[in-house]
Amino acid sequence: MLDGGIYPKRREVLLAGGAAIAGGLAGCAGENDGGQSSQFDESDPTVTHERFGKGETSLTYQTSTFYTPIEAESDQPAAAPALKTQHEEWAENHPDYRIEVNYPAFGQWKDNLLTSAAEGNAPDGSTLDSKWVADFYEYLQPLNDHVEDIDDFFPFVRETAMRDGDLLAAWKYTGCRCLYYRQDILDRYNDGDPPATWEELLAVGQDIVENEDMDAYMFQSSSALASLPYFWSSGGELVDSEGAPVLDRSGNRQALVSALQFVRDLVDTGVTPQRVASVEEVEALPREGRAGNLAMFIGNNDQIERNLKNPVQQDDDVPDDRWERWRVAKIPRPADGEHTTGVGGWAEGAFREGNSDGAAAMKDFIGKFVAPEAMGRYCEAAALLPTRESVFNDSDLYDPDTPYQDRFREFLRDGVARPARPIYSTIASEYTVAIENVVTGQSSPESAAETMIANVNEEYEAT
Amino acid sequence: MTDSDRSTDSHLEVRTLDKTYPGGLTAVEELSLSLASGELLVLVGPSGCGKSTTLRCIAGLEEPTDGDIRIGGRSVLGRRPEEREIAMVFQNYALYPHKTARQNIGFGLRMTTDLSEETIETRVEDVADTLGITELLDKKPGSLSGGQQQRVALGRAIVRDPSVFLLDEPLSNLDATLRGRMRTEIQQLQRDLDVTTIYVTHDQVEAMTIGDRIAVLRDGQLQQVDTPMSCYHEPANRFVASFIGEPSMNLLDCRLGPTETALTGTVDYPLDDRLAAAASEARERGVVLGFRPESPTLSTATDGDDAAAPSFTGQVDVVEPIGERSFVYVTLASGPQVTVATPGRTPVRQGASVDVRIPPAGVHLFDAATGQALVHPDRDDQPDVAGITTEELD
Amino acid sequence: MNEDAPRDGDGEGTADGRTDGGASEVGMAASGGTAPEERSVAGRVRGRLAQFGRLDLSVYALYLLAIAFFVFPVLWVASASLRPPGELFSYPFRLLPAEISLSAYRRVFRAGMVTWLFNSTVITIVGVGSVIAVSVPAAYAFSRFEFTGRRGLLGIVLLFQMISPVIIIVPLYTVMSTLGLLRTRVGLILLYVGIQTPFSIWLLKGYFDTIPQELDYAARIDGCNRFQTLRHVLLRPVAPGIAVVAIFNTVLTWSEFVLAFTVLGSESRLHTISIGVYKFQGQYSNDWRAIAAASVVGMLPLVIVFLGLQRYFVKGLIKGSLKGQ
Amino acid sequence: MGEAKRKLLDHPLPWLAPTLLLLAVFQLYPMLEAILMSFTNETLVRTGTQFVGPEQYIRLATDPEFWDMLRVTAIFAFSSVVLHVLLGLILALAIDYGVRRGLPGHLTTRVSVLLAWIVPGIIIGLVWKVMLVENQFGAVNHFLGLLNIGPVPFRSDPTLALVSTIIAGTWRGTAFTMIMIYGGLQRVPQRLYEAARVDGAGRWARFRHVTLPQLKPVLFVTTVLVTIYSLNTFDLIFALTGGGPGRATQVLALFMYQEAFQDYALGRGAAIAVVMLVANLLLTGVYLYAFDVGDEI
Repeated sequence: MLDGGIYPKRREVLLAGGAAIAGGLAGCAGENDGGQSSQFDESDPTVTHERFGKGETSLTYQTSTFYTPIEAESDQPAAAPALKTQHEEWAENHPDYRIEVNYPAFGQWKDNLLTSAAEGNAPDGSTLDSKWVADFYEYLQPLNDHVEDIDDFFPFVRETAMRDGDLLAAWKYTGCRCLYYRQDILDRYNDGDPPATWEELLAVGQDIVENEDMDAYMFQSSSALASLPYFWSSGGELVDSEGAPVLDRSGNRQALVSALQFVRDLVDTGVTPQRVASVEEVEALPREGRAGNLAMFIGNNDQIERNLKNPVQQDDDVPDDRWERWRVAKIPRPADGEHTTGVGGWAEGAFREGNSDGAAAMKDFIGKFVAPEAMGRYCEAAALLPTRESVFNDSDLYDPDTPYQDRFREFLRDGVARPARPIYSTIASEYTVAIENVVTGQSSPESAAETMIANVNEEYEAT
Repeated sequence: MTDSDRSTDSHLEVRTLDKTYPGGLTAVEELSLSLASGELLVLVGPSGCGKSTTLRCIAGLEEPTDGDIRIGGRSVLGRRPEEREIAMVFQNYALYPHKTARQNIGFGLRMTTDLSEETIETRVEDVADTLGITELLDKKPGSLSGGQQQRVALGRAIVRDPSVFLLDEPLSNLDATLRGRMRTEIQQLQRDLDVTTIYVTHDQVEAMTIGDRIAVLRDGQLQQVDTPMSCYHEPANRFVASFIGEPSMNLLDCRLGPTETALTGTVDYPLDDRLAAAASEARERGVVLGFRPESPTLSTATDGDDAAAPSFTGQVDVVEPIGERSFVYVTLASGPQVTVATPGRTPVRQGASVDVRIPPAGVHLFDAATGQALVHPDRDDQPDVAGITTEELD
Repeated sequence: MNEDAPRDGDGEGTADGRTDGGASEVGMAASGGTAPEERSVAGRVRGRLAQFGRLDLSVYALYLLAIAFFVFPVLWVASASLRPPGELFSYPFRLLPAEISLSAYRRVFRAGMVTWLFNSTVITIVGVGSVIAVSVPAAYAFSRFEFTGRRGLLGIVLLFQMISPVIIIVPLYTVMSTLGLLRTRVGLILLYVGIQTPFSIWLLKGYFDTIPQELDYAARIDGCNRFQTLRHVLLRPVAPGIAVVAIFNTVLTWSEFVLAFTVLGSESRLHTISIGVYKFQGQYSNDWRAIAAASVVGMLPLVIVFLGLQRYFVKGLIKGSLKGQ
Repeated sequence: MGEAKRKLLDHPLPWLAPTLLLLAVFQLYPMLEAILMSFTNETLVRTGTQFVGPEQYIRLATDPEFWDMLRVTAIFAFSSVVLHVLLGLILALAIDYGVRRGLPGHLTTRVSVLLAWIVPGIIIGLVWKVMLVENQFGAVNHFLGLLNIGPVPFRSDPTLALVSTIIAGTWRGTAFTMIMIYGGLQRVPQRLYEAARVDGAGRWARFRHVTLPQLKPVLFVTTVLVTIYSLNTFDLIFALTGGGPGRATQVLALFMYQEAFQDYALGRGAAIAVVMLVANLLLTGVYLYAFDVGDEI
């Protein structure tokens, strides 16, 4: 009855749109040489950026370009061959399967993953930041049958990755934060010694700022892990054994205030510029360091290789050995405190439920990341630290020639893992907000601490 | 064409038409019209009087609330416009701006008939030939002058060979010169085609010149349907009297004096028997004295008194010379202002004192309350000056 | 205005070019040599000319400022995108690349730029087409039908324009999920249509209102039903309005981020340009060169289309829509 | 068939049906749902939603940070609207002046401004972010450095960060106001200016008494749209500052997004959404009253 009216028009439009979209899907699929057809030629590589393996049945997997096995696409090209070998081995053992790989936008990766997991739409497997693992306990599938010798993992790994005897995540490498410093500068102002305590840092920092045309000390205020050591070294604890936040206990509250007060002092004395509040990229600080703007900063252990040594060597304007001016040391602590450092790292998890062959294939794929040989190969290539004690100690498996490895091992002994509790996400974001508020003078250390404690507790009670 | 008997075999008939809009606004009330085949009726009235609504109801563009519309003896209510064998020309021509004149004219045929392209083409060209717009056929309305657009609009109407022709203010977008010419042309065309036509205008001069009959409409109510001359000379009521004729009829509010032989009020006017008899009908309600500007004569106050007609002194406010005649606006000593038409070279000057002599033979009387005419002057007594000669002035 | 200057005696009248109106239109055609001609009568009207010059100068200064302010970021992005690795954040700062490198573009295309472009194009074309297909009839109805509650309904439709999709994004997510439209292009397109329709209707209604109702009458007498009237008679006169609506919605759709991100989620095969650009904010660092290159590629189609059509856009906007009496 | 079809077409419903359907599904229902949701404690990650009455609103009202964000949002929106309209008006007048005077360059200016408008918001955020980097790597600080200024903490100073977002927003949105107002200027009848000149009105008086009143409907619509747009700005701030430093640029839209999609607290997010909705409607009402345009729109 509506022929000739608006409805057919809409219908046509929708049909046309549908057709276009269907065509588009086909087009994309073709372009990604995955899609519906699994007719792979002999000549097709086993492992590509978007596909691992050539089997009939597809599995879905999300990861970051940091972990692509293809050197040209990788943010960490040195490690790509190791991953490629690992994935090729998997593909050989699972000829019926292939993995379609998706590289989500980093900023929303976790949120999207969690949303889709809650809906039951999670990919079959995904890479996870170790600090996300707790948020995904509900959805992660046990890997016990696919990972050997679970007891070999460092305790902080097992604490986070295991629930009720089930290994839920394959924590594939770790790392720690440390102080990077310019030896040549400290030679001039502190007899060559890196500052060990907050007082020393403040003192030497002020000397540097007064006498050199550079900033003395920076840390990434948007990363909780970079500044949580201030809190831990002051004797603070975030949660109790039940997973409840305990920031409002007097000792912890005091530790929090001291940590924030230290940050305030750093800014007030000019040792740390206020603009750390706008530093978001991990790379930003070594970049300033390379440009001669910065004497000390808090960084990751892998940054010596990634952001100092290699880029400096590539840069024609700077002699090749200049990176050696950079040394590493423990993160400064309060005079009466212990050294601590935050340990992080990334993990892999399987979401595919059940005991089907597909689920097993995916779990095998995930488990392979923490197989000693694969882990050693990868960590060695990427200048990262293994999570298995045996790998760490076996120079056949793991013998990196990256600088300062011994120091990093030493730092790691004081490593504190982030609490494997869902509330940690809130704690971390509130902590960074508190730090930024103190850095930018929007709050006093005390009031920032109070706000943070109130928000964390409220969030904990609400969920 | 004053023969009223033609209405018996009426071609287009509107019976007690009512049109009330959802908002409660009544546009047309109890309107009845009857047109003989080939007749041209002008629907005239001030804007907002319901004339366009009437036309749209006839065209089928609006559904009347009540009443009936019959074309060729059959009711057309509920029929769609294109089924009513009507054609319409709009004030702004409503030509399709993106179509050429040719497409504009042929569009209706294409939409409503199964005629072949060639037939349509031939008919379009025939019509264009009739209207003398053959060379304009491939132009778009935007590049045509007002008069040319008008012709295309007419072409679009007549190409469909309608049995009723509806013209809605077709000339009001044209300048004065062109208007006169187009008016004649439309008249000519209408006669040639011999098609029943309703012509809507707000311009009484246009109405007088073009219509076989005119229907005067006010506030949705029909005031008078008659030949132009009858409307002019024998207006049915006070409204028609003031609406038809340029300048308007002078109307003075009076009462019938105690003796019933004179009017008192704004003017004191003695009545002869004929007038007195008519006036007595409205003795309680008051009487309006009306006279056309052509009927009085002016004399300067110093002139001798001519007792043939009652005379009133006054002072000249403005003299409007328009050529062969002048209009003199005089404020009478008793208050009201009246308009008097005088020969072109009248010697009166602004500010002069004059006597306005109003002969009883030119006097209309109206019931002050109902507005209905009580008496008109005898047609034969009228001075032979028609108000319509001022037509080119507006 | 050239002849105006000596002739016009009212002191400050011509000081404002705005008021020259018709005269300036004529003057404009022959102008170009405006200033010298004015100076030739400088003796008599020196004071006024000084004012002329001042105003012209300040307008020019404004132009330059505006161009610098508005174009610089765009050009800078282009410059950033053409640098070899490492040059963007090298010291000293360079406004222009020392050497041109297309490596960022190669990276961007490898990362799926073709897919994003394709998705954005499909979504924009189908989306804008659907917006027009839905809003033209609605605008026609609001302009041409008399029915009880018409004004009220139009008001309600417009009220939805006041609701930013950001506000209802949470329940929208549920709706999309229930309808199975999450992670589909159709879903995103339908959502865009639902959100962009009110403003489009309102704009189009303005254009319809400028078309005399008599055109509809004429069409009906010529035997058109309402649909035919719209198609054969009204569509062409409102074409400038449709063009404006199309351009407006193209810009909106092409650049939309939040909804696309929420609806398409991690389905990278469906990602649009905005999401693609965003994806170069990486795990440890932002790939600024890639972001710049992706931005350039993402903007380019729209810039080309827009530069070609902006004349019509401006014309269309001037022509109708808002009542300016 | 034909007759039925015609009857149907003579009714407004078929013409409006697609619009109404879409609006109902994608606007009305979600809006009602948001209102409903704001009275629950629904979260994305946990089942067992409960009706909690006005608790979410009480939480908001008693949360000092919420009032801070409200203040930030208000400052952002108000400054944005003022800058948008003012700059748009000035540019429109300048371009109009240029067109009438035949000054070359007006077209380039117009196109430049419009160029900024078509750049996707997310790109604008990222572009400004990298331009405003707070050392000599940042383009703006580099140039300021040449003038011996800075480096200016565009994104780490709480106040400057807000200013930066406002400027970046204005950079994008001015084109819209400019083009709307420019369109409006073209529709001001010339004779009004002539009449005003005859009446002896000076340039300012003509602007005040002719241009402005004639632009009123356009200014109204533009202001309303820009207000709503600013009030709900998300992508740009999201990309430029992410709400930081601290919560110095955390506008309500961002807060809502974070509550709903990062903390998965749908009920809380919905309550913020309702607050924003009320603000939108309230402001529109205020404008309707202030501009006194009623029937002109």
